[in-house]
Amino acid sequence: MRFAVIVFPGSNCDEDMYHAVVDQLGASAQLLPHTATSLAGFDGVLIPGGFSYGDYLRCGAIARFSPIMPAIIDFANQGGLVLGVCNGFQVLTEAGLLPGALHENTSLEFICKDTQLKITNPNTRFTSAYTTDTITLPIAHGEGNYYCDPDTLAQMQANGQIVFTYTDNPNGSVADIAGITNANGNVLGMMPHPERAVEALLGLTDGLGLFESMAQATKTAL
Amino acid sequence: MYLAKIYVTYKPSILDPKGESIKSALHRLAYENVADVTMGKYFELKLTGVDQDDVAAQVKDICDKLLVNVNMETYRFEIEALEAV
Amino acid sequence: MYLAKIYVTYKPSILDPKGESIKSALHRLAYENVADVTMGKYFELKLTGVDQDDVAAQVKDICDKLLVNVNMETYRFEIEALEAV
Amino acid sequence: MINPTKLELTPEEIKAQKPYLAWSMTDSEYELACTMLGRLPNYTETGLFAVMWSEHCSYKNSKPVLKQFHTTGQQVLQGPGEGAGIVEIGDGQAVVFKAESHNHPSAVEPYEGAATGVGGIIRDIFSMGAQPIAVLDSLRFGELDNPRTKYLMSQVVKGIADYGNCIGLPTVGGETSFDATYEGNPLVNAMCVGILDQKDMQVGQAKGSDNSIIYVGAKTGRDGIHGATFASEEFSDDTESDRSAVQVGDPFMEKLLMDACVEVVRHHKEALVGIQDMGAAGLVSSSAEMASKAGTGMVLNLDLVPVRESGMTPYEMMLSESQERMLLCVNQGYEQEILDVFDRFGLDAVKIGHVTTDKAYRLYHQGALVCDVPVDDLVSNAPVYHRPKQVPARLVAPEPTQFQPDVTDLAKTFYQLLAQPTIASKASIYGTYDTQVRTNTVVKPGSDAAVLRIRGTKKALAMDMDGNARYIYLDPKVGGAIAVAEAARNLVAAGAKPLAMTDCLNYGNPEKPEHFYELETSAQGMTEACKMLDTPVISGNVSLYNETNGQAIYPTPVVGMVGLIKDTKDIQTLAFKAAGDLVYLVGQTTAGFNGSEIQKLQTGKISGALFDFDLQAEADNQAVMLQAIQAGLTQGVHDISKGGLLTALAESSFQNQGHLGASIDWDLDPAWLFSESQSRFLVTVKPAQAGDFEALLGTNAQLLGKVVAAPTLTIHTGNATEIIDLNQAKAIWEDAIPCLMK
Ligand SMILES: Nc1ncnc2c1ncn2[C@@H]1O[C@H](COP(=O)(O)OP(=O)(O)O)[C@@H](O)[C@H]1O
Ligand SMILES: [Mg+2]
Repeated sequence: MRFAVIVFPGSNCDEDMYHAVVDQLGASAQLLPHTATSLAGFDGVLIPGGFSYGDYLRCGAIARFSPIMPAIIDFANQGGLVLGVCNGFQVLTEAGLLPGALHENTSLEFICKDTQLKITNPNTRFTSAYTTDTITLPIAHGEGNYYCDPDTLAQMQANGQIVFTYTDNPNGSVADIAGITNANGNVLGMMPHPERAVEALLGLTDGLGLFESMAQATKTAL
Repeated sequence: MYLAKIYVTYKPSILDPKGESIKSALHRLAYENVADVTMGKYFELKLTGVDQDDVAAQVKDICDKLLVNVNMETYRFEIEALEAV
Repeated sequence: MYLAKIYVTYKPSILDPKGESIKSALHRLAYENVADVTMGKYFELKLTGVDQDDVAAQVKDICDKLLVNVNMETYRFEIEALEAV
Repeated sequence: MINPTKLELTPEEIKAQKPYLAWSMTDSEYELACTMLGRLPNYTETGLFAVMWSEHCSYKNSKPVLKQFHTTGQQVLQGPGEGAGIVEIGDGQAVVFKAESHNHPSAVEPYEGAATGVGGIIRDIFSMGAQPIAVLDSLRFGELDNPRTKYLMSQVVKGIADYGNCIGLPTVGGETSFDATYEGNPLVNAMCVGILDQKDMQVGQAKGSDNSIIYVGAKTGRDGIHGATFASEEFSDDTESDRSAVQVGDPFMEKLLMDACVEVVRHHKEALVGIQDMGAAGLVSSSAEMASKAGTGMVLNLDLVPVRESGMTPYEMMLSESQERMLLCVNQGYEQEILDVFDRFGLDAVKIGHVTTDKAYRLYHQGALVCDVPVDDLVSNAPVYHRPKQVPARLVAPEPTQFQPDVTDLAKTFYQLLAQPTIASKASIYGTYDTQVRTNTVVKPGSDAAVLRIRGTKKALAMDMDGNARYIYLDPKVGGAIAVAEAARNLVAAGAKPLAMTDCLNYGNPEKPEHFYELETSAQGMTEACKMLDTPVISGNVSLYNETNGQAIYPTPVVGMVGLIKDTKDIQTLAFKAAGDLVYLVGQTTAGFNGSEIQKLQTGKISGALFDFDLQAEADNQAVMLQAIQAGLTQGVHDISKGGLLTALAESSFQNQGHLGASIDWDLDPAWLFSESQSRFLVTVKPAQAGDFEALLGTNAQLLGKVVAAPTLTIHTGNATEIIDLNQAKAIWEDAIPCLMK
């Protein structure tokens, strides 16, 4: 399995993502700059957290126009696995690959803590490897308050697109949403950080299942 | 050169946590007569164009593409011609 | 009830990283004719008052005390009377 | 020859009208500059002298004090004098760290002041060639009983959070305390820690005739002009209007700058001669220091400096404190290679001058020579003052007896203590900091010290910032020693061997003899502890003139320390781990109440002679505890500090969702549960290892009781049993600061 980890100016979880899949999962990965225009040779795309372009306008709004984005959109449209975490989730919504939008936490504060999540759809290409239905992952964001209109929400619910929900909603998200997929189920956006939860030394390991699921789904050798 | 003033606010259906928190701060400061606060973004762009209509078309495009997230936000703008300096 | 529209922008000498990053994004999007971008805040307040002058005085006070960081920002506002609903 | 820009005062007018007084340059300093030059300096030159000779840049008042510091040791690769100090940690690696204050800017504009404080200290670290790995912050505010202080605190914390979170460095530790003395003058000290391979070590020097000086990063604006002088002044109500000194931070720009500089250092060694950040007094300070340290001169063409505003004068360009800028010295012929790196990151990089051999500092602007001074006169020949000192009245004959707390209701007193903001949980502060980005953080805020593993090795680094100013206020010398000892003790509690320290020396006006006494005497105390604990000072920062309307803060040295954990298996936290574990107290408890939290709680102030402190016992206890930890004999270790043993017990139970409590026997005076006597640890040990632990610790460890599977602290005193409800205690402790902030 070969991942592309996209690096936008201001991405700051890119190396964490890289280490998670390379050191802990044993997959191969490459840090791919935002100026790249092709994803040839990759089995999955990881869009990491951070503050792309400072997030000065809106989170993810400027990154969406990076040279790499058309390739990511193509990759997704052809069914390739795309994971966006935190700022990556925001980029995916801004790019229209996922419905809805993310705005400021109701507390108006950045929140960094461990959160408990319910895996509301265990049958996705991102969750199939999990054997439990609740996991703990850290969050670290100021704008993770997910919003979509009621119709979209109903549609997502009907489609099983809501993959993770918070058991104790920290940020005001609609329907406690922590992570969603597109209708096809090959693009996942989530605010919690699975790449921060892959090593016992650092406290949590519940993120591993997500990357393992992705590896299984592509059915390519690690 | 033209000056575009762009006002971006949340759609009414979206809870505006900043506006809410400012309202309650104002109430604590004894401005209980403030019934409603919304907080949005305000952009000023200086740009060139063939004429006012051309600039307006550009600004609309810029808003839809970049400045505004139409899932959550609405906007309006005004354009004025700047005198050459 | 009155509606106050308040525009807050950085003082000209203050670094505005937001405006800069939006400007360069617009340039990358081929809007090279955009010469300058500033990003500020826009507030709408609904409040009561004896008359327009009273409301203006209140709004000025609210800006100085809460909405505006007078170290770095300047503001202007407009007030309009709302029809009773 | 020297052509002053229009509208500026002529040299003669400067002499007559003395504008330099407003820049905190004295008449005698002005005259010294005239003598050095053999002529009257022009406007630009006068401004450069004024800022370079400010306390902030020249350390003219504090140099004699800093000289006394203990700064050497086998582990030290780079001591004070560069952007940051460097300490060896084995395997060809080194740790780089420094702390810096941003008190004055934060008092005026707390959000940007704190943010740019963090930005500045991060640049110091990567200017040494290191990859920054973590940030810490030490904060002091007035009592949280007025809106201004609440505003200051919320904005300072937001400024630190936003900058660190955006640039992608974890803010992993620090301290926050509250005393009325800081009301008009909050302290915002930040520390950054980085790692490098020793082969990548850099210095801020401009060597080699005709080598190029390259300006990198943000454009120069008028922000923060005279910020350095401003930091060397007392506050009075009218400096409130002195707001041009406020800079705005751009963490996104700094992220790019950091990544680009680290790449230049690692992969373009043959091109790079020296690198330094533009901090206080921006371009003049960085360039003049780079030349002076290298024994060279420099010529800069100011027309090439990237500017954000039009019509900037040389004076404004040189003194601007616009953030996120670096200055590089690059070997002739390698310029393009370096420019290309920065271009890839989308950063401005421009050659603005070159190195000369004549030790002159020359600036050209619009074709005219606007400054021509010997560079050493700006830097190394700055005046040094040996200030007179005098023992402050309060220290002449302090009340010798220790305050005796009233603890007729132990539980009630304890609940009150837990609600004191200095004791209460700081989670509402550090909960807004990204503590994990870069995925190295093993121990997050909430324990004694933060711990970060070093990826690819078994090693880890422990780090903290500490300094209890109340003790220094009561006894500068002993208090100074305790500040160092406590910082080291926190590292030992995390399982680390303390390596070295950095400091921020926050004091009042040194021209007042009492304050100079406090500065000098506390530095002596710190030095004694540094020697005893083998923790030399490798970097630091001085912030004087912390006064509002003539009223100084407590003398507040803050110690930042880093320790090495050889093997991640040795990492300790303060949490209780399992019911049945034995609870030990290591170190002697005495009546340590003057300067304590309980004295402040019960009398509203601190007073009297500070309690005794035995540096040798401190060193012995730290050494033996480290041995016990490395031998695998401990389950949890906690330093006992503010609030005493009872607070420490509660903090250890609050961890694991408060499932675990303790039951202990206490034969001494119950009030002594609140004693802050030093050199003590609270330790938990598995029953099976108790024998080995006791054999190693001897009589220095006292068995108190054991960890229990209930949310209570049960304390059996001579004739009574007190029960603390930990659920209630925890709620008080957690809610105290959020409630006060509302
Ligand atoms: N401003 C702050 N920033 C980050 N962490 C903080 C801050 N203030 C306190 N902490 C953290 O809270 C915990 C308790 O702090 P403190 O009571 O000062 O501990 P100690 O007295 O043992 O040094 C520590 O882990 C410390 O790092
Ligand atoms: Mg401690």
